[in-house]
Amino acid sequence: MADSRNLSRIITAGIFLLLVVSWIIKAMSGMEASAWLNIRNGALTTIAAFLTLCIYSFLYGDNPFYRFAEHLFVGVSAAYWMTLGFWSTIVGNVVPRSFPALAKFFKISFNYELGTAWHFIVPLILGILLLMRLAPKMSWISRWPLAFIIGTTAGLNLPRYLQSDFIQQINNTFITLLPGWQGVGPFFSHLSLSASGQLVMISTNVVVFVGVVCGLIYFFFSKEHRGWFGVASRIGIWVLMLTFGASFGYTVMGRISLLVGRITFLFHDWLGIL
Amino acid sequence: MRRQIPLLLVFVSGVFMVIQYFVPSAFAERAYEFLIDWTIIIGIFALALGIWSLVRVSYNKIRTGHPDAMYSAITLAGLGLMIFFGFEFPGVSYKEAMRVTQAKDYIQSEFSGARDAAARRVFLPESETLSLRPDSIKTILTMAADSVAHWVDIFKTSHWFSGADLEGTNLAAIMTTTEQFKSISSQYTSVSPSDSMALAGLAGRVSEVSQQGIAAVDSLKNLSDVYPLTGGLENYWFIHFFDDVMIPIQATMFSLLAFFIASAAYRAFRARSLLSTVLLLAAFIVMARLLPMGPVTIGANKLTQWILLVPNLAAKRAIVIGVGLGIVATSLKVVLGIERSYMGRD
Amino acid sequence: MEQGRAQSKNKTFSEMLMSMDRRWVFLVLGIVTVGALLSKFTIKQSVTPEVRDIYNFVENLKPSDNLLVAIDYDPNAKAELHPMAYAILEQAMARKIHVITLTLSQNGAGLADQAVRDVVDSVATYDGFRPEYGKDYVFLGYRPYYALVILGMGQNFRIPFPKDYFGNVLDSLPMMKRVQNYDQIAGVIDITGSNVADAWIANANGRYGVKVALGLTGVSGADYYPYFQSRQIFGLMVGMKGAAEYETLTHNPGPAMEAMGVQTFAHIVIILFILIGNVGYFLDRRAQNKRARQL
Amino acid sequence: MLTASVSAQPANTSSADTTAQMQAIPPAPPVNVSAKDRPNDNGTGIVVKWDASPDDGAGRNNVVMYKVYRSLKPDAPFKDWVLRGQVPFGKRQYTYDDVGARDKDSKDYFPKGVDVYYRVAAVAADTFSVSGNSNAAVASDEWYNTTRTTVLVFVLVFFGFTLYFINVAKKGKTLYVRPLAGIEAVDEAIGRATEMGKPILYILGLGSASDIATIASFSVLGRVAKKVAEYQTPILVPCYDPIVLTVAEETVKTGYSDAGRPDDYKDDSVYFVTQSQFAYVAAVNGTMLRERPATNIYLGKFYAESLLLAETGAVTGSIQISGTDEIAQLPFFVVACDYTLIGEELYAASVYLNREPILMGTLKAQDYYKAFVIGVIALGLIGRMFAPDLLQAIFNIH
Repeated sequence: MADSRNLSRIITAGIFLLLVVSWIIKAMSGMEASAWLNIRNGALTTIAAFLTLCIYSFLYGDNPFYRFAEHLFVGVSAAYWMTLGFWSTIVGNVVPRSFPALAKFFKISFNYELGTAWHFIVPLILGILLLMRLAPKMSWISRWPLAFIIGTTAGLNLPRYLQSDFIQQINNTFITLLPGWQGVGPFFSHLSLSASGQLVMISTNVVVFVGVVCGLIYFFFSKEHRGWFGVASRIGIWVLMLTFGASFGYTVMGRISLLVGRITFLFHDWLGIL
Repeated sequence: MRRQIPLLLVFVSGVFMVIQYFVPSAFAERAYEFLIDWTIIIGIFALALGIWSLVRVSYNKIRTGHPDAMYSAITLAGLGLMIFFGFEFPGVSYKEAMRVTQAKDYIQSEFSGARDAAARRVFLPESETLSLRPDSIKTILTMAADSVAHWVDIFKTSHWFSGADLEGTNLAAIMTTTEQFKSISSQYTSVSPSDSMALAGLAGRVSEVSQQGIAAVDSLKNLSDVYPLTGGLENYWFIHFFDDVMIPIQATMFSLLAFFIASAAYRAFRARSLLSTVLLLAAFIVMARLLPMGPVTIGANKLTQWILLVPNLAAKRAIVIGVGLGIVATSLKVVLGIERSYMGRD
Repeated sequence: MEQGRAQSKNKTFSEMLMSMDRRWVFLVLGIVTVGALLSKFTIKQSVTPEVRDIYNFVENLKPSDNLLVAIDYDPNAKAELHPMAYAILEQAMARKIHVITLTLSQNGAGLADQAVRDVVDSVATYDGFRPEYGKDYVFLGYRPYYALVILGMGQNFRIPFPKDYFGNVLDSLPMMKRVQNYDQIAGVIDITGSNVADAWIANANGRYGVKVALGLTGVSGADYYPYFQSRQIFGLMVGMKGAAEYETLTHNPGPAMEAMGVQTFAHIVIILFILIGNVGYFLDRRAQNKRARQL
Repeated sequence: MLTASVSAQPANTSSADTTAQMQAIPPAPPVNVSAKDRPNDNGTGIVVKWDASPDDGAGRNNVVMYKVYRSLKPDAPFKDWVLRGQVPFGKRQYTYDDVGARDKDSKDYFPKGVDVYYRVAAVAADTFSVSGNSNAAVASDEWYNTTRTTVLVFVLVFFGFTLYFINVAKKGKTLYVRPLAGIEAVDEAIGRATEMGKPILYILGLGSASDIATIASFSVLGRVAKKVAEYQTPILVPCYDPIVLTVAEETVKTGYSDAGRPDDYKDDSVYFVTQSQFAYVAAVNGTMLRERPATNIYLGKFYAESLLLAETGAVTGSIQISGTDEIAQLPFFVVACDYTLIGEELYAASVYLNREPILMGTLKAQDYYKAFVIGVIALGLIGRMFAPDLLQAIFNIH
């Protein structure tokens, strides 16, 4: 037990020593320009590289370095969004538009010609009602703003999704099963496997049509998937699985690019050897 | 009552939004924009609740001596520092200092660029100066003047320069230079490309004027580029916590996917059943399009295209139609108050 | 469950293949990726016919034929599309084909200018002559309303582009004196990440019959294969892979081939691990069947 | 009709050009320029129509495009008319939608309720000619968007189906639902966690409280919370969105009180992490390795983090149940999880778990609607062959 502790201490010390050395090298590399600036930028890049390695250490397993980066990240990012929202939306827009006098008193820079927008009072009140959650006896009142948000967006979604995800998609499925059909005679006399040939185009459209219908049948909940219905549902799930496998394989390239980006950061931006 | 009022609120706001969809009038459009703005603002108040929850959980861990207590302290420290640095202390921000410094550099390079172009036109043989004809020098000069005017605006809005500093000699001198650029530029129109004497004269004028401009910029007060506390969202530390803590961790977390996609493929792509074989084969074919194996690769490439264009289209459409229907159904249930599990009970 | 089996001491070979610790996968993938990246290893890509068609087209042009290269992308798509522009421009300029470049993307002028300058330098270094502006190549710059620009050039290049990027009147440039409209252009190669490609197909090819080929980003590429199949475009390069294939053809390894080298190695690693897992699975199942029969 | 051709402003304005100016003859101007209010809008649009110039595709055949100009004063000099847009050549008849902005501060502000006039210029290489004035038109806003009637019909049909089947279900008729493996696994997974004495990790995804996927996930969470309270198994619900957090708290608390154990609810079991995608994943992944939950449930909206979560969960040997309506992430869940609810199955999950007659009725209505859709698609195939224009008119919605 004691040995492994010492070992981990040695490893930790080694890692920090490496970081310091890399920082010094980084800072020295362009010294003549501006010493202070180089030391500073070198330190920032080294910190970023250290945090990058902390996260990669998760690939081995949970460890103190990962925990450190994780917890730091959580705190900083939570504050980041909070600060951004507070200063840019509440102080930067809502207050000057609903209480210009107050905003002018605090010298908030804003285009005051936009005039007072009293309607912003409503979300301010709803927001304060939401904060009532913190008072146990009044927490029921915080449901009002929740109800408002959920009601609004449900009403918003209802017709819009019906249009975009539903009617539009149905419309796109209105394909002709026999594109460029000129009769049975010409079809057989020009039979070919070329991609622009009629056979291929027709089979493509048929596959799309059958795929959509079978896919929909797979999603039937209140009918037993047996007999011909079961067969169609089976075809449906096959088409889905084929697609999922292909999408998975197709995504690999993009993910490797992300990794390449980080490796480039470590070896080029930080160590300068790529 | 405690349950009825929220349900009524859901119903009224929901029905209003549905009706709004069918009304193109400006009134309905404005109401829509208001409601969207409102939900954003309420969301920020909710964020305060989130922060409260985060602080409470972290604090409890520290208080009870949880094994992760030290790490929770790090979370709280990061949170506190970031909020502190984001606070709008009045003064020059880091970004503003960068902008002003940059503006100075750009103005100088515009001036010297115009000077050099004018000089080059005089000395280079005709064949190599197609891109530097007299009328293009004219363009370069007016463009330089316009872009300097743009950079000067940054000086004007900066907290750093006092009014006197700007209204006085420096800014005036810079602006005079741009005015002179414009007037010289109009003289280029009347010069023939082969009249090297006249060209040299103009180049000399440009050089003289730009020197004055550069001197004026040089005499502007210098800024330090770090202001540790001031600047709010543009504060030095706020920006660097974002750039050098958040961004690298975020990008690295994202890139872990490269490893996980590999391990998931190894772990799960087994030909256990017919269905999982379909999944496996599709992935295999698509990945094989990158192998350097000649005809196999080209075949895999063709098959990939076909899968992406045909079955993929069908499957996605089936899912989207189903999802669309599900969304509509659930929205309807929510608006009508049938689905109310999100509302809790007393 | 797999974890539990992994820890048991006496594992059969097939079980070992099936339940390797995933950290081995990570290690191999990491080493291979870093190694390929550091060594800048390039692999010759298997060339697809749609890319070869573009190459052959440029290769079969005579010197002083006019080729229009539209560099219609902005910095977002630079990583994927810049290598294509470089490879094509270099091939064409080295063969003394007259190249007209332009951009229909608002933020594309800087990129296009840079590409052209770099390629001129490169040709001067490696091919022993320096292409001359106005005689061997021209850069027309940017104009808004791409559909109108493409149509306008069908009437006369001087309608959308009275002057080039540097402010020269077109007729003052020797090679442009002989170019009025698409009739004098052997072909158009449009490199883009946006739907400018549609306008080239519909307006340049559809209305004026000029030959059009496309270089596209990986995201938008799949949508355009049908146009290749119906021969509305004579060639198609998609994404980093298409660019790498073109670099392979021109024997001019560049950033795309390097990037694809890493990708190819990573894909090989993943495919090998899938194979290992399945081999283990089949061996295991056979062993189990045997045991079942013995019992 | 005024047919004066204006050649005072040729396209080439620079007098420094060394090329000789071609003495170009302007094309004949376009004719029959008319303007009327743009229907179904918010009062900031006019539709301009005109017939092609005789020199477009015929005659001198030198028209390249048309430019549309607008003025409030019919007799203003042409230089004061505002250019509103351009249209390429090549048709016999043209329409141009002149759409502006509603906002008075905008550069593009469209004058409301007053007469506006249009003129259209036929533009050739170096010259152009301008048509006469259009009739006066007034932009006005409307109270019903007629192009959206199809949507209204679909909404009403769906509403009808739903009400009908709710009624049927209320009368006590039992409705069949096919088994969903992912849902049936939920109870089993809770039992397993109880046996192992380990917590259940419930992830609501990155959606906001108003995403339907999240709302569907809430109802499953309520059910899970109730079971968990009965078995006295700990549950962990880390949240990404603060509003989701408040709703999740309510839901879990309700689950506990439904099980008759309101005092067992711990405040720290539902908690906020951060509203940053990868920081959230980092924290949840850490939690998985430290707490080693027996069961991970991912239901809701998921993006790139889906595989990060599911692969880490697989290391700890948890049973993983997932479901999302994000099509791009389904492949990863399908590959890495034990059970996956695909798209619509996620929305149906709450019905499966609660089995309330009203909800069952809505599920049945959804199925009938799907059958209706398949019918519409089949009809559309026929319609596409015989009446493509009608189909276009019905399904083209703005």
